[in-house]
Formats: sequence, structure tokens, C-alpha cells
Amino acid sequence: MGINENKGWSRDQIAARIAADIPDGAYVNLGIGLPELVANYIPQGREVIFHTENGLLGVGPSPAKEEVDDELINAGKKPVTAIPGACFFHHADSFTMVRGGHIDICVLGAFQVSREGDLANWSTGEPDAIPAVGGAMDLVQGVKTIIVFTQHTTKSGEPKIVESCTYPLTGKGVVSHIYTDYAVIDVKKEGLFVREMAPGIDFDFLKSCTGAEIKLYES
Amino acid sequence: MGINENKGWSRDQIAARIAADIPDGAYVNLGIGLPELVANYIPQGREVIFHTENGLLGVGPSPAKEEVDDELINAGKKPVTAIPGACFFHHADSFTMVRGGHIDICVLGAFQVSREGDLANWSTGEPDAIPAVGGAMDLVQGVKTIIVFTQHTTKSGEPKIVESCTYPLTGKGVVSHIYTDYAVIDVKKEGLFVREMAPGIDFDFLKSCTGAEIKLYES
Amino acid sequence: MINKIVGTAAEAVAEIFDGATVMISGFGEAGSPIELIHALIDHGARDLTIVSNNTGNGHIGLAALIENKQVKKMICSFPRTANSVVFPELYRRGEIELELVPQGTLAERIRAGGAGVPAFYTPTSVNTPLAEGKETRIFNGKPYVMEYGLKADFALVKCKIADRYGNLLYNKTARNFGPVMCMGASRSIVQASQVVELGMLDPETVVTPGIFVSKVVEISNPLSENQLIKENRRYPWA
Amino acid sequence: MINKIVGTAAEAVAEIFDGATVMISGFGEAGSPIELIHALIDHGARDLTIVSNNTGNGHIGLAALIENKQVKKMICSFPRTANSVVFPELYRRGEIELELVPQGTLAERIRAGGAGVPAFYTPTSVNTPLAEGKETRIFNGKPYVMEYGLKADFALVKCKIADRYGNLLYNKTARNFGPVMCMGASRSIVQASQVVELGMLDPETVVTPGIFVSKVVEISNPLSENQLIKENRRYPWA
Repeated sequence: MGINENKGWSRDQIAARIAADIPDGAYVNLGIGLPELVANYIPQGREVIFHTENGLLGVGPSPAKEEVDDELINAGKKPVTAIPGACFFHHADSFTMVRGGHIDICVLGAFQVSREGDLANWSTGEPDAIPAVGGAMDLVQGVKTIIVFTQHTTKSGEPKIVESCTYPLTGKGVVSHIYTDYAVIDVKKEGLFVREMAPGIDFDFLKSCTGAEIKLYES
Repeated sequence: MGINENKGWSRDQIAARIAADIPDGAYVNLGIGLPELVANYIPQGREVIFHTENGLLGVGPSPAKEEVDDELINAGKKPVTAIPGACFFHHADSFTMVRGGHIDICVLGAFQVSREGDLANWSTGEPDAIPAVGGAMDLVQGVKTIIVFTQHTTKSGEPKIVESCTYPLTGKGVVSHIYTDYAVIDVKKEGLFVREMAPGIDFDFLKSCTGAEIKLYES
Repeated sequence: MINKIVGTAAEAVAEIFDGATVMISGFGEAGSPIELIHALIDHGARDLTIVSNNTGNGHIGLAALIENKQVKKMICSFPRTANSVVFPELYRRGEIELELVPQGTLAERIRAGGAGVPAFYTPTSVNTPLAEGKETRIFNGKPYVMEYGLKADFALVKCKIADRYGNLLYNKTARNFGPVMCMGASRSIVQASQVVELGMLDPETVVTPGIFVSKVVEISNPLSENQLIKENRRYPWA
Repeated sequence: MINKIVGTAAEAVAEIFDGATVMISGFGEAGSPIELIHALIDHGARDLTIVSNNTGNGHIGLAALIENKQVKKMICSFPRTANSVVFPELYRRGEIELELVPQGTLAERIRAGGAGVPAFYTPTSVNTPLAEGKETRIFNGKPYVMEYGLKADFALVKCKIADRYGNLLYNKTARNFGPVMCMGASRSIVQASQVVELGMLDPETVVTPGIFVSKVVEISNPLSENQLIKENRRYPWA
């Protein structure tokens, strides 16, 4: 199970790959951390509206240092800006958007994703850990399409795509697509289908670092 | 069961009697029809805020004819004004105020009130009637104090205060006080207590036109 | 580019299909999207279930839609009002169904539908005929009725100002059911008295965020229901 | 006359009693009513159950309240953040209880509490450890969890502008839990950066209607949590 830092896509390349698949006019929520990179790569000419669950639709780019406003932040508590056409609202309205199926796409990080699209991304289940869930469980149940943005394996080379999650679940059967440094994988009822592999990655290698059965689309 | 048009309080006197019992700072919802009169009699120096369930807190007096706005109306669909400090909101927020116990007093009309404070004011139950309920069932369950404003008897002299309602209920055990042309009656667990009688009304007469047992407070 | 503005009311309602559930904003005449309703009459979709607080006035707007036999069922809180003549007649003849819902429960069911809440408990209507056949449950010693979230295929909503993202501001008590209906419908179709450039609306004051809106048509001088009723007008115009 | 304005934060929080449930607005540092929380520390009420999205940062505000041993239990969605040091330590030592609630469920439970809804169903947390021990029910073939409305004795809320009726406007994403907490608490205590004369607020733009507010204190230049943390400050001030 070779891990090679130089192999596959960089984080920014993954972000760009996800951004390329977000259609014009989509309402998108980006999870804390890696997923936030996606905003930087929306192709020219597409208008995508970013939602942050703490109460803003129309999240803009990070502000210049002198324009930082402690009361204008995203779900990761980082300073952001608001685009023209943005609006603010309270938490119950924000999660009405989330849980009510009004947001098209959510990009989330993962500890593990299972063959059936189960997602574990909120707790390692360690006895000493302070459990913290935030909005992840609302997002996976409510948003139409859940995309996972993750490294293909852990730092120690363990697969993050698994037959069945060993960590506590965030949601069952909720993930639609997985974008990693090695591949783009679609989660379907019939299993995990590799839609694309990063340059230099072949199917045998991919299988070797994936903990669940993966398939190629028939061409 | 003598009915005497000249006996007891006039409608405006009943309204003034109710208004006198509304404390400074109260949030009050006035039902359609007779209860609307109460707004005219709030004593000088008291500030009472009127709620209308179609989305306005801070209902002001009727507008001059040339200032009527079809989009500024009360629950009875009559033109109103908004006082300084008023605010508009949508129906779900409006009924959050109602059902959540945030409104202090609601004054409603009645077909019948029972000895236990059951209220019937939405349907005569006639087979041919078009049923229509509006916000009455929300108001009686949610508002802290429900006051009934009614003539003591029907036009044909039948008692409206009864042992138990024959019309379909709006709510069970919801009424706190009844203000009629003849008397002010408190609804208590121990029964109906006459707090005040209109000039010229005595207890025997009141008993004769009331369909439920009524008592006097011990002095 | 996101542009929810369409040119005509006819275009705005063209996607409404036979058998659809349609929420229509308004409390009496205030907030009733009369031009959209008239376009729906011209469009002709039938067997509609309409969710609206009332049943329309005179022979225009919602009343005309009902009179034109496009409505199979009404879900509302107050079907009879001073100027309501069409619905009562059809109802008495058994030609239209009615689901009577208390006003606050109606608003809350619509919001719940939009918020992904399939059911909730409310004290409203407990121990009344409107609770018959519904599940009752005790919480902290008090009885509550279970009510279901209400979703619609479409909402027709009137507002005051909109932008091309579908952000909406309303006018006074014409706001009423508009915001929750935009939430509760899969596709919300809005008539705005004014459409403004993106960025003209203060993000702190937007009442309906554009995410809840599908299409907006500008109707600069909407008809006054009150005026039409005074003139005894009928739609389609005689 | 209605005048909800009080002179000091101390006066505003004076009525909070031992054992009370207190909702505290804010998402991280944005919207956290730090002066009210510090007044509550001075006041000294104990055995509090606090409902707030996080558990405070550094050794100020909510974190200082916890550090001062006034909090028996936290109800929150995200108890650990970058600058959260106090809660994790007490939690690991078993000296504070935690009820972990998904963020959207927390907001909806608070709103439900304020709206007279004792319970509702949500898809959130289905098939996860957070649904264990909760009632699950199928609607239209999909499983949902039953959650209870959440009410509090008090809310401590930060806003931008208020008037003497208690009408409130917020600032950007500092709005977050403020409006629903004002709904969910029996008594809402608000710190406003500015108090204006009655009639100065546009009735179309009020976010929290005054009916949901009990007291307002003007704190013109609220402290910045971020700044205090950078300076490694502690409350009570050393």
C-alpha cells in the first residue's frame, strides 16, 4: 500500500476538479477545511452562490487584512466577505435551507466513506475525544448532493474508502461522489465506480489503496 | 328570561371595561368584530401593543380615508395604521408569538362559553355552514389570558354562558374572563364568579339569563 | 449567470402542470398575486390543489381560478369572507374539496414542509372537531396534535421588490404567507412590483433569500382586488 | 410606558437565578454577548444549564463563566474550537455535563420551544450515535428522529441596534442564534451596541420583534473576544 506524496492531484487540483463539476447557478455549502479551497476554482463565467450555515448566502472571498470584520465569518470561523446579492439570516432559517433540500451541493471532508456512501467525519470515537458535530449531520441529510473531498488514504497510508465505516457515522448512504488525490469515484447503488484517475494512477494501484471494492465504468 | 335592550352596558362600555383591565405594557390580540372596539378605550398613559395575526405588532388606529393602504390591514381585513416602534413579520413568526405564549391577552367573541371555560366561537355546526376557523384555535391555546367579549344572551334571549357548549369547540378550558353587557365573570376551577354587574343588573336577573351556575365572590 | 427574471406572467406559470399542488400567498386581498393567478387561468392547468388562507373574493384572482373549475381541493383556514361567493357555492354543491386548517397550523405546516420537518406537535385544535382522526400525544401533561409538514410543487407569491437572485422584500401586511410559501414549494414563482439591480438590496433586510425563489416577473402596477370587486369585474375579462 | 432599556449589564442579569437554563447567542466570537456574560460572572448565579453553539474561547466570556464553575451542563453543537481550552479540561475531569446536539437541530429545537411546539421530527442524526435512545419514526418511507422543543429561563443576546420596545437589528453573521434564542427564552436580555429612539427603525426591517425581548442594555463599544484572546486576558480581569 504505497503512499507517495508526489503521486496524484494536489489539494488545489482536487479543489479545481470539484469546482469544474459544479454547475452554473448552484447553491453550494463548503465544509470547514479542505473543502473551502473549492471556492477559489469556480470556472470563469459560472455564478455559484456559497452558503455558510452560520447565516450568510453569498459568501465572497477572504477580505484584505484591514477589512476583516469579526462579525462576518464563515462556519470555520474565518473572516469572509459578502458578494452583491448576498443576504444574512438566523440559524433556524439557515438550516431550513439545509434540511429542507434547498442547497444543491455540499462538499465535506471525511474520516471514512463506505461502499454504500456512509460518511464518518465528526468523531474518531476515541474515549478521550471531546465530541463535536456542528452542522455536518444536518448537511448530509438535507443537501441534494454530498461530495466528499479527502486524501485517498490517511497519513499513515490506511484507506479512507472502506467496506464499512469503523468510526461513528455522520449519515448513512448519503455520499454521492468522492474526490481524492488519486481519483474521482461515484457512489452508486451498484457500488463504487471510478469516473477518473489522476495522472500516474492506475486502477491496480487505486485498488491497492482502497478498502472497498471499486469498479470501472464499462466503456 | 327577560331581554331588555336598554339594560346593562353598551358595547362601547364593555370595551372600556375590558380596556381598563389591560395593564400597561401588555401585548394584546383583538379578535375580529366587537373586540376591535377595545383599542379605542385604552386609558391615557398606558402603552399597550396590539398584535394582529396577519403580521403586524403595533397596530395603530384606523387611517383617514385618503391614507388607506390595501396592504396594511388587520385580521378582520380592515385598513389599519402602524405605530412608531411597530414591525412586520410573516405568518409563521406571527403564530410563534401566538402559540409560543408571548402574547399576554386575547379578546375574542363567542357563540358559547361553558362553566369550565370551554369556548365555541368558530362554527355553529349547521350542516350547510361553510366551516372557517382562522386563527381562533391558535389564539386560545397560545395566549396567556383569553377574555371573551360578548352579549350576555343571543338576540333571541338564549344564554351564551352555558353548562357545556353545544356548538363545536374552539378550545377546552381556555377562557379566563367573560365581559358581557350585564357582568364581568371570572372563570375559575371552582366555577364562574361574578366580579362586577352592570348598573341595574342584579344577581337574580343575571342567574335568570345565564345557562350555567354562577357565584358571587364572598365579601 | 443566475437570472431568475422572466418577461411575462404567462412565461412564469407555464411550467405548472395538471394535478399540481400550488400555494398562493395573500391574506384577503393583501399579498395576493393576482396577475400570476390570472396567468394560471389563461394557462389552464386543472385538478389543482390550492393552499391559501382564503378562497378569493368576487370573481377575480383566486375566486376566478376556482370558478373556472381548475381547483379540485382547497387547503385553507378561512374559506368564507365578506366577498367570497364562488367557493361557498361550489362547496355546497360538492364540487370542490376543503381541508380546513387553523391559520397558525397552516403557516407552521408550510414552514415545516420547507424546513425538512415531516411532522410536529401543536396544541392548536386539541379537543376540537379539527383534531378528529389526528394523532394526539401528551407532553409534560398537556395534549398536542400531530400535524404534517406541507409541501407544494409551486408557490405563487406577490412581493414588493426583487433582484435577479430572487431576493425578496415585501410590503407591510402583504408579507403574510409569502416567505413560508417560498420555503414550502419546490418552485416559487414571484411577481414583484419592482425589480432592482443586484446589490441594491441591503443584505441585512432581505426577507426571502433568493435560494427559495425560482422565477420572478416584474408587474409594476398590480391590480387592486378591492377596486376590481367594487367595479364588479370578472376574470377572464368580459 | 414600555421601556425595556436598563442602565447596566449588572442590572440586566440581576434576575438570573441559580439552576436557571440560559441560552447564549453567538457562533464562535461573532454575536457573543461578552459584557452580559461577564456581568453574570460578577452576579455569581450557579448550577446553570447553558445552551450555546460553542463553549467559549480562551479565558473570557462563556469560557470564563465555565471556568468560574457556574455551569453544570452545556447543550451545544461544537464544544471544541481552536481557542477552547476550559471546557475540554473540565469535561475530561467529569466536572461538567455535555448534551451534544447537531447545529440545525439545536436551532430548530430552540425555535420550536419559542413557537409552542413541544416536539418535531427531523432526518438529522438518523442512523448515528446521536440518535441512540431517541424515538425514530418513518414518514413516507424515510426514517426521522423525534426531537423536543427547547426552552430556557433566560437568553443573553448581542445585537447591533435596539429601541425601547426591544425591537432588534443584528450585524452580519453575528445574527446567528440571537433571533431564535429571543423566541425560546421566557426572559430575553439583550446587549445592543446602540439604542435608538422609537420610530427610528423601519418596521419592515426589524429582525427580532420587541415582544420577544425583556431587557436591553446599551454597550456602545463591546469588547472583541479575538483581541482579548490575542492579549491572553482572563475574566475576572487580573
